[in-house]
Amino acid sequence: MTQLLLDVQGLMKRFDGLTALRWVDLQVHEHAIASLIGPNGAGKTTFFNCVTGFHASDDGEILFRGESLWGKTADRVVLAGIARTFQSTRLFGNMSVIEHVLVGMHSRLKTGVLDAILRTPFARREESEAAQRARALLEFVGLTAYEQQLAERLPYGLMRRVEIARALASEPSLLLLDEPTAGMNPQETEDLMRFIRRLRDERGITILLIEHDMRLVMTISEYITVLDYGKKIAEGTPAEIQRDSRVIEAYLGVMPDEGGEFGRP
Amino acid sequence: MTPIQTQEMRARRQPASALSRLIRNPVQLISAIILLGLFLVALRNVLPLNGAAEYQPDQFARQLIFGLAQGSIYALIALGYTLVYGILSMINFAHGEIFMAGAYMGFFAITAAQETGLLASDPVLALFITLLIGMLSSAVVAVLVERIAYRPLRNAPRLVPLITAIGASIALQQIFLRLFGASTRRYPDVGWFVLPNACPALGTQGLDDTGLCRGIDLIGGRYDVTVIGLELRILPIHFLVFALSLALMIALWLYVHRTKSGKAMRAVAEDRNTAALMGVNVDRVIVTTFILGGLLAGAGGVLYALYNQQVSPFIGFLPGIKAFTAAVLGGIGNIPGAMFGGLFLGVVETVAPSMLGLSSQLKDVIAFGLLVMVLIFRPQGIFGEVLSSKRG
Amino acid sequence: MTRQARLLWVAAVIIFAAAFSACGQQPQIVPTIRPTITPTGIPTATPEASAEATASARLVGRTLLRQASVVSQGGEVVIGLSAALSGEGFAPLGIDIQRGAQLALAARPTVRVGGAEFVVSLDSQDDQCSADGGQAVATRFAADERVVGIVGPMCSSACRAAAPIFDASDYTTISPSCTAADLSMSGFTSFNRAVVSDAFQGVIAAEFIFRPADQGGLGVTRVATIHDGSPYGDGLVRVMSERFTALGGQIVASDAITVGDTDFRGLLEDIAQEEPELIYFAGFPADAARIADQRGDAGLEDALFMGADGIRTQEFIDLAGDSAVGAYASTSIAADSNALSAFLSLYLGAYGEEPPAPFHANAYDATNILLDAIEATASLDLDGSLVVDRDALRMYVRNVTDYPGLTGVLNANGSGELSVADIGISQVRDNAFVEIAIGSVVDGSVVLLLNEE
Amino acid sequence: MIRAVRPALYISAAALLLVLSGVLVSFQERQVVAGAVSLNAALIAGLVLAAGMLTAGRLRVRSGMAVLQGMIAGVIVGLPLVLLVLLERLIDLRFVFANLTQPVGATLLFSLELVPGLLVFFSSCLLVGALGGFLSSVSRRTMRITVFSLAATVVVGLVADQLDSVIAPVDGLFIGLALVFGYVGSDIFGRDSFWMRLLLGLFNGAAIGFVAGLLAASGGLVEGGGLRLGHVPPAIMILVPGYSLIILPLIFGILGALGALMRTTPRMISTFVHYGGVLVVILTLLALRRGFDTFDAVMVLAISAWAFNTFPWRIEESVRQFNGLTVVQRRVVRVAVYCATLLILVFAPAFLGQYMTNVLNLVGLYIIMGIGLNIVVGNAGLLDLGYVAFFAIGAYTIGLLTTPSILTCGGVPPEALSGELVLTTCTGIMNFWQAWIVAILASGVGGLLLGTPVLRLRGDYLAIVTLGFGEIIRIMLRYDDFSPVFGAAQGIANIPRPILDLTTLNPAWYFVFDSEASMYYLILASILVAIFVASHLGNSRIGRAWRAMRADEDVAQAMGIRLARAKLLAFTIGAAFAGLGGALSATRLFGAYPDSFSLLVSINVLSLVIIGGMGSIPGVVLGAFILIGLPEVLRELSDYRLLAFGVLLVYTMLVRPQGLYPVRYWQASAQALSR
Repeated sequence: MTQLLLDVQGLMKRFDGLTALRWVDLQVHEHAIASLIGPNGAGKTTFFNCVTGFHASDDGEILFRGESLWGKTADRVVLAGIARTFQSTRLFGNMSVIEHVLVGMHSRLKTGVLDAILRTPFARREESEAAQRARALLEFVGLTAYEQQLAERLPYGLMRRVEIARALASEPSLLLLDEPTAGMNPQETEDLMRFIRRLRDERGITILLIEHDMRLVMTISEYITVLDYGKKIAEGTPAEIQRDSRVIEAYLGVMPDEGGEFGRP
Repeated sequence: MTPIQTQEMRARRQPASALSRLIRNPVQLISAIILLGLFLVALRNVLPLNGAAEYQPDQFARQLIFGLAQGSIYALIALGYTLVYGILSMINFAHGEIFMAGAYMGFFAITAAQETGLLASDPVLALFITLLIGMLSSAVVAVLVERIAYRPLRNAPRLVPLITAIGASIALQQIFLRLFGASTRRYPDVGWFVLPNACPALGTQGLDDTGLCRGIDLIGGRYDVTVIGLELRILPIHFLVFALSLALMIALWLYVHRTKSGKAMRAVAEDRNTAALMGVNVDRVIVTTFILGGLLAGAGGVLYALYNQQVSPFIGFLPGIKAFTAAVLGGIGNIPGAMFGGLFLGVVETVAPSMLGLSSQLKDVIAFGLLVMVLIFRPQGIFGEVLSSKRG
Repeated sequence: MTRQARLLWVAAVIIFAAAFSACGQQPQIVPTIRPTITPTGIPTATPEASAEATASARLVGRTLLRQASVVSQGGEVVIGLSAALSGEGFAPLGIDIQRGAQLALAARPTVRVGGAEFVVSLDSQDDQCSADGGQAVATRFAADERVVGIVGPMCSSACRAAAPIFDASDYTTISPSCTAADLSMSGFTSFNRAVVSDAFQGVIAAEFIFRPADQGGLGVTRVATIHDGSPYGDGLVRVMSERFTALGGQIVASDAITVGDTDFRGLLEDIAQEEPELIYFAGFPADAARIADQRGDAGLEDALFMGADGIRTQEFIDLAGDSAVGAYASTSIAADSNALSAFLSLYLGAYGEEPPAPFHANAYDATNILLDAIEATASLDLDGSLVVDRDALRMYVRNVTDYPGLTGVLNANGSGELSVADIGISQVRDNAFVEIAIGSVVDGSVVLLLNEE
Repeated sequence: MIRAVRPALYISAAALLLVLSGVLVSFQERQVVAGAVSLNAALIAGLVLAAGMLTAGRLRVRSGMAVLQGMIAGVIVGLPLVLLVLLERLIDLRFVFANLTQPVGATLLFSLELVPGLLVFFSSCLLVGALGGFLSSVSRRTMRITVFSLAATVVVGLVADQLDSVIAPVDGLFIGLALVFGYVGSDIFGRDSFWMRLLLGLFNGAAIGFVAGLLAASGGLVEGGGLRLGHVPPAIMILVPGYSLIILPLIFGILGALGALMRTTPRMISTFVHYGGVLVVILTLLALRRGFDTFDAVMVLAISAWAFNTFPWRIEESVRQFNGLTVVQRRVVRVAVYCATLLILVFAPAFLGQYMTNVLNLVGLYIIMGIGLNIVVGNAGLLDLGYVAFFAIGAYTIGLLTTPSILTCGGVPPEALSGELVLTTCTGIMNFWQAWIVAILASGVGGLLLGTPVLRLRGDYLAIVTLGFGEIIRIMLRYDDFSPVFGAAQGIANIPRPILDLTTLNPAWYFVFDSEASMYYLILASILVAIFVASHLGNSRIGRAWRAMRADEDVAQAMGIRLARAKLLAFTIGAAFAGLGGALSATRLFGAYPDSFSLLVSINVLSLVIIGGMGSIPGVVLGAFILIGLPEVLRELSDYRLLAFGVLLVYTMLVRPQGLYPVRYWQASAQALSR
């Protein structure tokens, strides 16, 4: 088994009374493409928020390459090497596409206040390097043509890609994608699947995916974890998950009886 | 498949103790020290060390009454802030000016009553009409401000409606200044006599300038009374102001919690879009909220003018800011909280300078200091519930 | 960018800044003479003190060049007027001063110098009673060669900000209403005032309050002072308190209000603890009326109430209602000579209303003194144009003696004071201010003359 | 129908407010065109015209109907005013509307009797309304030209008495001659080659310059000299009298060259020269006529109509051409524009005279503060209503360090020391430059301290708490018990002007900044430094972090931006700029007085940042000129400045939230250029 990248043990999150996450364990291995699935409101996005420091988790341990991230705010988590996208694309209203990517690189750049004011040679060099890297990334996601355009005015599919490019800009080793294919047509979903594979193969990035498109999940992920009402009800390879009765029950609701007219999938 | 561990096996992580949280957060630490220092100074003044205490109990009692009166006026304005914030999660900066509009229109009403002799013949009716006109004009101004300045910006980014509110507040103040002039105007003296049979007990104080006693003058009367050993100076208008603002607050609370449109208002406060899906006419609810806020601010304006007897286009600004502080103190969005916040701020503002032996120039410093302290220790205010990020 | 390189950058910037500032001139000492009023004596700025002050003023402004105002033949001699003509709170005061100057010029439209006659015109500018406004108007006049002298500025903050600019171009200004005590002691060469300084008004008020009833005073020993936080209010209270404690009286409480606040009951309650016999308030009518009215609520209804020239207006009486009865106010206009009453009827005829503020006569005197000074010091040039040597004009105004002005016989004290030392004390009786006494400074001590009832 | 008439209703309400506020009384004697049009007439006519145009414009009807629509709009605005005049006869309005010092009738009815006056007034409303309606039906271009030239004439009429001494007639004459000769000369001879045309233009211009030099040397221009043509001393005479025969040909040579290149050079330069020429002609006209009567009005109307005719076309083309340039060319153009503006700014005080320089100084101070607040509000999105607190810290630090005070006299309050003692004990007094650096650092630290408690607050909470801090500091400065330190209500007086003593390098170099022009250069230098720092920060990684934080705080944090540090940085730098401005303001006013640090200053600066365009530095500069400069020049309007601010704030947010000079345009071009 390859080396363990992300190790979440007993994650607990309560919103005054409602327990969103109850003792969730999840392990993701280096260079793996894992998925996190479950019906709506199962706590998938909450899990992402706790891992990336958006919400402070109440209990449990989050180890990333052995180093604990518990209690760290979002800006430290991204420094450690975890980047994420959002369920509904949250882009910056007043910024162009390339600026989004440059902001994404913020944690990797070092220009200080004085360097910026005096535009020291260091600052200028770093700025041009950053611009080059940003253009390379846009090339990679295929947004070169839209570089100077206001990001929020782009069509929905392209906005998704801006968000991914922005996440990649911080050179993460683990990328958390929150329902990237929401609102995409089959052709776009197909492109995204290839794109995710290229991310893992060419750039060696580990992917953790939240997705409802079962076809995409089953074909692309190597390991799947299923959440329901904040509890982990199953985990394993796509094949095992498809056969797991609890998963079906969670998704399709309780079976009326053994031989009911629905029958086995 | 790793076995799913049972919950109980885990060792629970204890939440950090309040004290350690305090130490780690420097801002809270410093403000805690300042508060402690002030408390000690106050204690030194109150306790009768060598001889009489610096700060006599009857002085405290009298200032408490002044503070409650001023506080109930702040409360009436604060209710307007809380209502609007609850619905639009936006501070209606122009609310101070809406308060002033009520006071000013009340002035025209009461002077007209004086001219037509109604004030002399039937003061109670004249006062009632003044209050009504004050409340109605404030409501009209509030609706106009909402219609022109706020409605088009309903879903603009957070900063935009706030800046329009500041603009509306300045514009309103200046329009009144240009129309009605900057000179301060005075409410005529009016007497509202009740309980004539209390005359003998009042003795000489009950006699007005004509020498006869017509009972307790609720508006202009000043009576020296010793209560449980404290000689106090009672102004019935204090209790009138306090009682009326309490009554209006309760009426508002009943309206919001017991009526159908009150329920609609709470729904819109919870989530505007979902409420719209449930068939609530959001625009009408928002307009009603502004009307209610305006009515209360207008009442506050007229009471303020009866109590302080002076009105000018500039009286709206400072009480407006103080009332916001009160609303935040009580817990923004919470009606009893606004009432409590208003009274609390009124009392502290009046009592603290003399209790701490400071000059009353620092009255406003104490008011704003209080606001900062609350936001540092309990951003959701004393009665408020935790502000979820959506509405925070 | 390695760490050291960045530190290098920071060091370079700091060295540059230090070097740049080090080469700045050694600090030139400007001895600001705060209004150090000797406890016993009257604040007389002795001539030699003013010489030393002028020397320091020179350090502040450029060395005084010999400058002159030149008015070509047939042109107009311009007298500048700097007063607050807008801003509702101050407009009545400014317009009243403008009318005083206009009436003076109506009576004397021209200036006769060496046989030639020149029409005099008034250029009124609005200084908004603020430091910024005062300075803007000062630079406007300094840039206009035809302006000979200036009546104004109106408020103490404007006077203080504009004075250095008028000094630099060697102008002469006579203010009808800047009463802040330290203005004539800060070494300004251009500043004069035809109004009684607060230094006098405060002292005479203190004497009037302290002296026993039989000597024309109120016989009060316990006084509480309140001011409204303006330079005028703060300065006046300071002078009065100093003199009152020197006389043996006791300032039992001294506090201040913030303008714009309306509820002073907490403050008055605090003061009530000290049981003062009189409340002395230095500020403007609206706040004065609130204090007078609310003092009853705090149990001080039997305490007397006294203000200064700021509150001596009908607005105070209207706003305070019946709690204004018996209130005292000191004011600069004392001499009720027939010239003054003739002027007042002229005023009523020209503008159809009573003067809304007390400074019209001072403006009238200031304008006339400027006209006298021009006629005394100006000369005709070869081509018939009028040349006014500003330095000579300034010296003339600084040495005016026994000038029969509306506000009394005016004498200059050499450092800017150009006013009679009489202060009128009036009291509110049946809805109007009635003058009940006149206090004047006679060689150092205060003489109180009671008007017969 | 109602929807179409709504603009007319709004305008009619505005007209009623205007009349009832007594503004017409104070405007009555203010003549726009001497003898013919008073400011009242211009205002009312303008309102009715606008009502006519808006109503008819909405309905998009043929000209016949449009004129009718215009009339209806005229009625809607005129009728209530007529009723008001009649009402006035019945009851005394003065009690309610205190500002009506004169009856409304006197101002509106062109001093005619009641009935004829009302008829004349009402018919003129109809007429102007009809004109408005007609204008809206005619082509958009002609409508825009007429409206703009009418507005330009009114503005020039209002400002005429201040502009008549900007350019001496002789200067205007020579500049015009140089341009015309350059244009005509090169057109006739050097038609073909660019260099030939340039040379000829240069030569013609230089010839004109030489003639001007001779004239200056001949003393004809001295006061009273024959050729003076007016009372303003011509600049020709002032500029370096000794070398006039060399300098003047050079200057006019350049002008000649510009004239020559009018046709061939890129549209931008020719547009600049084109409108520069128009401005010079108008200023010369004003200087010659020294007054503004009907003849001048017609002249200015004609000139502005001609200028506006080609205005949109020229601007579009120059923008198109600008975008077509290569990167290098763009950089050259940008540098050229910067140098040209710098040149104009450096020579401005010589032309404008002391009063206008004083106004520019005030505008300059507000620009510095605007740039600072722009970082806090425009970039970082932190609505700071207590900005005046840092302005006050800067002013009082200068006050305390450059005059005898408790800090510089070793803890002894200066009152206690008699005259001579002050000189000996107060050794701590610094010169302006040292104190300036301390002032900037002190206000920066102030920004840090006041920023820390408010880090977690958002939007409206932040606004109120910063407003509270501003008030707390203002009250502390005025507080009696602090009078030995801050001088309580008196503030700190006798703050000396800066002195630059370079006598060590060259005995002659001893500059005292006591004149308005010297302060102007000091303020100009500070503005350039401020722009340098703010634009570099804005365009750097930190600037992007701020803008991200303003757009969406949570996502910004997810990008690795430490919110606390970024916010504190914005607060500190913004405060440092305010301190820099405060120090300059204190030394400019010779003192720091508590009254000049009221909430009004914070609102002024906030308005010019927001109306100028949040996040854009040119927006701040433009905002400062309009919101601070204009009311200073039109002094009788300064009373309505606050009303204008309030209404403008609401209007900007409703109609143009990105502001007058939006950051989008500026940043995009800046980025494009910087590559």
